[in-house]
Amino acid sequence: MAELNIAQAINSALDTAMAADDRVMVLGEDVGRAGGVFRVTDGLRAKYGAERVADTPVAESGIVGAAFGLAMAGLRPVAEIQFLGFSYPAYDQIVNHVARIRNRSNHRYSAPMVIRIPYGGGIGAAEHHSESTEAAYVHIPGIKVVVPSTPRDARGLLLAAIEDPDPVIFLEPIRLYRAVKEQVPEIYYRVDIGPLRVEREGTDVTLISWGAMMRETRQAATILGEAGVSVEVLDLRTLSPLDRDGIVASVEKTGRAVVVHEAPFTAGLGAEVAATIQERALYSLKTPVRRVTGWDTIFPLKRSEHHYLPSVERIVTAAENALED
Amino acid sequence: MAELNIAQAINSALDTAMAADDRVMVLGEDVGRAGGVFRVTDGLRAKYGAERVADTPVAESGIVGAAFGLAMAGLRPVAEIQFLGFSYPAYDQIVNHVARIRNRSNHRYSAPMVIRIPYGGGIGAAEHHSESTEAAYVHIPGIKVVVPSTPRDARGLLLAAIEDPDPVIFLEPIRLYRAVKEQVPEIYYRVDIGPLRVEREGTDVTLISWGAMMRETRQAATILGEAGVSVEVLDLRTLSPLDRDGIVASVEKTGRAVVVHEAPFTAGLGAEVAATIQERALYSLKTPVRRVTGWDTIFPLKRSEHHYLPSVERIVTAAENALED
Amino acid sequence: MFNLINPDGTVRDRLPVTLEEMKSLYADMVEARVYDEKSMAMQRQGRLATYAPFRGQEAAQIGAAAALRPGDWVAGTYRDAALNWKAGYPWRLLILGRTGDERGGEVPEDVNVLPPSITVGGHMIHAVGLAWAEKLRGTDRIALTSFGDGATSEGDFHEAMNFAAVYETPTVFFCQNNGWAISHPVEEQTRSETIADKAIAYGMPGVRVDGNDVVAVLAAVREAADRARAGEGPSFIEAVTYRLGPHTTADDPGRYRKESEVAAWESLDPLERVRKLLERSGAWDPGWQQQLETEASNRIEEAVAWAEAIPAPEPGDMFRRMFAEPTPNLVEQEKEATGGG
Amino acid sequence: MFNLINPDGTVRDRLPVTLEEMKSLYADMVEARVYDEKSMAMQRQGRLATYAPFRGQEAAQIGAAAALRPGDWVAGTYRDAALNWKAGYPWRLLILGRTGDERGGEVPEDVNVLPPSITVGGHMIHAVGLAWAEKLRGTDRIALTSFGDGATSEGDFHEAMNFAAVYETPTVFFCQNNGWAISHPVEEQTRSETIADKAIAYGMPGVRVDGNDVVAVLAAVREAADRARAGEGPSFIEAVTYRLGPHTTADDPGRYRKESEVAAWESLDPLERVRKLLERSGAWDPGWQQQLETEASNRIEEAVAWAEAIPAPEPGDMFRRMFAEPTPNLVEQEKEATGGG
Ligand SMILES: Cc1ncc(C[n+]2csc(CCOP(=O)(O)OP(=O)(O)O)c2C)c(N)n1
Ligand SMILES: Cc1ncc(C[n+]2csc(CCOP(=O)(O)OP(=O)(O)O)c2C)c(N)n1
Ligand SMILES: [Mg+2]
Ligand SMILES: [Mg+2]
Repeated sequence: MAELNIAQAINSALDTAMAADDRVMVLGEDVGRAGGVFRVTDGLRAKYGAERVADTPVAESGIVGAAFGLAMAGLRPVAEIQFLGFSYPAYDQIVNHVARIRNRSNHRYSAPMVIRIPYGGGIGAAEHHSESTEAAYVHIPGIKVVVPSTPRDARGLLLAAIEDPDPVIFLEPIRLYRAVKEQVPEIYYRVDIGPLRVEREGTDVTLISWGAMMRETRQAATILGEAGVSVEVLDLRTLSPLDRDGIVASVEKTGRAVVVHEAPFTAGLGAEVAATIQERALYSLKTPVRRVTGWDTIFPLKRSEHHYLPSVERIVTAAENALED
Repeated sequence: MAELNIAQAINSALDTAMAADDRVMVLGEDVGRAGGVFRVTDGLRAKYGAERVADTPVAESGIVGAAFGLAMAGLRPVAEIQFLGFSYPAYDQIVNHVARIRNRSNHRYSAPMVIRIPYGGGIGAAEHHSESTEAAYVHIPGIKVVVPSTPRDARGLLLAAIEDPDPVIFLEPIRLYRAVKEQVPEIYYRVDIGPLRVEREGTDVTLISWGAMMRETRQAATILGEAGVSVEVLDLRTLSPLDRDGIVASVEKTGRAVVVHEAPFTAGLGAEVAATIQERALYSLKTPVRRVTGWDTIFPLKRSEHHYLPSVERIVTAAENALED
Repeated sequence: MFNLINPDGTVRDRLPVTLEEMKSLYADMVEARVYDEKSMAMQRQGRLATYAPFRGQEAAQIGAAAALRPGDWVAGTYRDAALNWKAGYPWRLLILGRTGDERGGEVPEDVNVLPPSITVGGHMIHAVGLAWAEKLRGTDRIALTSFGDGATSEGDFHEAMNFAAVYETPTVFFCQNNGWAISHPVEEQTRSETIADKAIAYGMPGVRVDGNDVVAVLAAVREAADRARAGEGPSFIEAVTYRLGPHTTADDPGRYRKESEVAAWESLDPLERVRKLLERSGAWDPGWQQQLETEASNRIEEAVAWAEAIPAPEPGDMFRRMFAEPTPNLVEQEKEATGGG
Repeated sequence: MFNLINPDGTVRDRLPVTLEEMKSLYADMVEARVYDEKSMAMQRQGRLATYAPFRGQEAAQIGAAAALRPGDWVAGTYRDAALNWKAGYPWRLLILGRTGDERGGEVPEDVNVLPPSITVGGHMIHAVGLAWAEKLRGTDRIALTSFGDGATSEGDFHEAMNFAAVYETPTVFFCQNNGWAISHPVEEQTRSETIADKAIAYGMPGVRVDGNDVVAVLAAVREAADRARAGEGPSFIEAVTYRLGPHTTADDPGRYRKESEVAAWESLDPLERVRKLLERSGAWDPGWQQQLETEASNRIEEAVAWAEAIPAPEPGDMFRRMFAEPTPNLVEQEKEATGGG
């Protein structure tokens, strides 16, 4: 066991994977000499060399496309895109090639690769540095999407993603990188891609979130709990494929749900969660599923960020409104 | 009035707009000499010249980015992307620039431009030629998305889109291009961006769709109608911004809804429609909102596409199941 | 422009191939043309989905593939059937693919050719990654990527060329400049003197070769392949050729190009010049031609028969090739789709 | 490499500027440096969001902007504050933007500078579209786009260069090769001999100029601008310079580059060589230097005071700048966000 924050847990997972399997390599902008703009790949180049930890030109489509070729040829590339807002130049490679080669070749070729992408707001960053467009990837068949909110899940999910025979987008919650520390096993372990994690059990209302918004969601749960509400908290962890059974099981119990994300409201993943609940648990629903999300605006700059990100208060209020019905 | 199909109605709208406003220009791959791979821009180059109807190199990001610059400088470019599956190389330009310049410059600059994109399956085309990823654009704040299913709406919506002071993605249902003809006014008229169209009034169940799937939806409505069901049919027409009031008003009346799209199920726009309905009309809902959609697979090639595209039968069955509750 | 065999079949220079090799290159080009003609016919009969003919580009495609070794990677396009076939992609699977069946993409395990890329531009970088992997593993395998003039306008071309140069991957960039990107003539696509000149921007060797001269193409690609195997990095080859047919069976070239232009290129036919050369050296006669065509025709008919005998895909198939293991979500959807749910 | 003023302030050649012009170019560079230093300090005090310093690149930016005319378009980056300011973007708005306020992007109506681009590579094609529009309208306005060495690796660079060449738009591509893309040295970014060589791939004139020589930059950009105005199409300029500071205030260059490299470039300082030249011609003395710095400092302090006096954005602001008219959806969300709903 070691006391690690999320950034350290990811670094440790990469180290463990590279030590265990020499097919694993890391590539991306500034991942080598600089150790990544968030220091997540710190030390790897010194340990594994510039060939296995490759600094790349500023070319996201090239990074993903090259990683795709490396993967088809049998390596296990872990590509980093510096911020989710810079993944769009690679959208074509991801959607049209990475996610499709197994289907296109009827299993003859596959793309066992991971695309690591820091995402989300809350650090007063410049434009494009606070994106949370996970829905634009979850909607794409052929690629899995995971996002940890704890160091333990971060390390285990990344090891599972690197082992996965198919491509996985691994989203990293920027504002949680150094926010939480916990005891993380140093051995090789996996957190399965698929199942959500029931983080807190309760019977009155289900709070559903993932990644960076888990912090506010936990705080809201604590406040509600202190007010005598029995709150269940789900950390989806895997966004694609979605653990529908896990979501439905919880809401069948509580009859009330609030889904929280920082992505824009319209056509965000909260819509899929709410749609799923009404499809499969309508008659258990005592009240509409609430969505507490970012607004349908551009993620604002530093001075307005607090007006955009869902606050603990908004989550608490949504839960209270749900409880009143 | 003239009897036009959708392809002709779009061509006529472009002609009318270019005649009325010399700031309007068309650019894209094969839009000039060839008149577009679907002949939608046929005759425009002969009439308005190669400068206003520009054939471009094969470079989608360049097409959208150049159109964006043209628009900021005061022209009214109508860019064509040959198929929705080829819009992904331009995703970055659309999401990070076209949709953001008004916000970035606090109204100092804007991008009054239209991006025309044929979409959808059903013609046995090659891979990437049958995409229906409208949700990946509807989720993006700052850009409007419209999709006609009739010649009259096609012409009116395109004229409105070209006039709009902000960017509009104009999706064109490939398999309906020549499927339906109707009397279309030859005068200059607009179909407002925003309001859905109640295509058929009824009280038992609401069928909700848009674009190419309107055909199967209409056929399902006819079958259900003949079976004595009072069916309401909504053609959303504008996907962003969504006409939530129009959707809710209908479901409050019928208490039952089936949303139909050919895009993959997970995180498709059907999720947003269902989520909205349960949010705002839960207590009117007699049964869960059904989603009849494409599967979470790659859109298959010719021999399998009939297994993928939602059939009239699936829509009818979904509605019947809804009616049984 | 590098060229060895003139259109009239006379020779510029000592040829780097034996007469036997010439004959087999010719035989391959004949077989490719037979395939192309049969495919056009089948498409008109509704037996194939849209088809992109390569008529006129046989020398470029056969010459390039002839320079490769078993195990080398190939990433080509929808128009590269001849190249892919020569590199080991069986006719039967190419045909199955063209009927609109994903199983056509399941190339044999011992053939490292990727299913044809339908998007323009996206696949070149794949050949960079593939070659990079071979370099890291220390094999002497290389990757060849084939693409058209139009594809060089895509940003992905730039990123692929740059990555290959930066990481010195054993990649051969093979551009078939056939004059047109659908209706867009190459002169309007770029203002560079030649497409080969674009290699300068990447510090990469670039050559311009007569794409209708099968031996010149073979020699140029072999040189690039040797350089790649020797660890000397990537190369760029512009093969100047012409698409004699329509862009695809859905295209009407009459809308954008003159018959006279096509006629001029017909006279530069890549097969005819080799036929004349062989005839002059007494290595060709009508009987042999007949035999070649009949044998090719039989092999392709067999392939067609095989492909058309493949039973229609099951409704469940598409769900089972998304991931190594179908997700619960897909299992559930397959049930629903196949009436099981 | 084109150069006119040597690092020691001696002159290579007759200068295309008067002594008065030299003095004002120098004054501008001093003001830019004062802004850069104040911004670094303010960021450390938490008064600005992340800041990307341009120290060392003053000659490139002031020289380039000095070649433009009012009304010309400018599309630059997060590092181009000096260039944008010289082109008309007021300090006060640049500072407001750096505090993390979208209102800093609302440049005055009579200034055609775009808000700085934060994404690398995406904005060059915008300058192609802007210039294309001016060409179609028949004005003599041009568009200049400024970007770094790293940006030339993006596919969008390729598409922008190609479109500009194909449509002969009056665009000036101004690349500040400052040696690094964050931690990636230019030698590893590409294998082309020079970045200027990349222009060959587009049949575009490309020149390499000493980016620390303000007059050489001015002359090169003016020549390109004149060509553009004369309808002779786009040009590419590589200004060889160096980023003396960190990539941004969040960066630690110690992780990837040697102090000795920085020291070597410090001795090539773009201001010092002009100061020496002016001094030698008796046009510089410490008093004037003092005066320039004080005046610049006062102007910038005023701008800072103005920016910091701007009241915090309202919660509703973000909803009201999405479209010319907010959609019903946004009106509803604004109500909810501002407690009105
Ligand atoms: C990304 C993308 N954009 C557009 C298309 C549509 N398209 C198919 S082929 C083609 C022209 C390609 O020309 P070229 O690269 O010269 O190859 P050729 O067809 O001449 O062999 C276009 C524009 C596509 N398939 N992919
Ligand atoms: C599309 C995109 N990818 C990555 C980044 C992150 N990033 C910001 S600046 C930079 C390096 C750019 O280097 P260069 O173009 O030389 O400009 P410089 O910073 O040296 O002025 C990178 C990779 C970004 N902003 N946009
Ligand atoms: Mg071509
Ligand atoms: Mg740089």
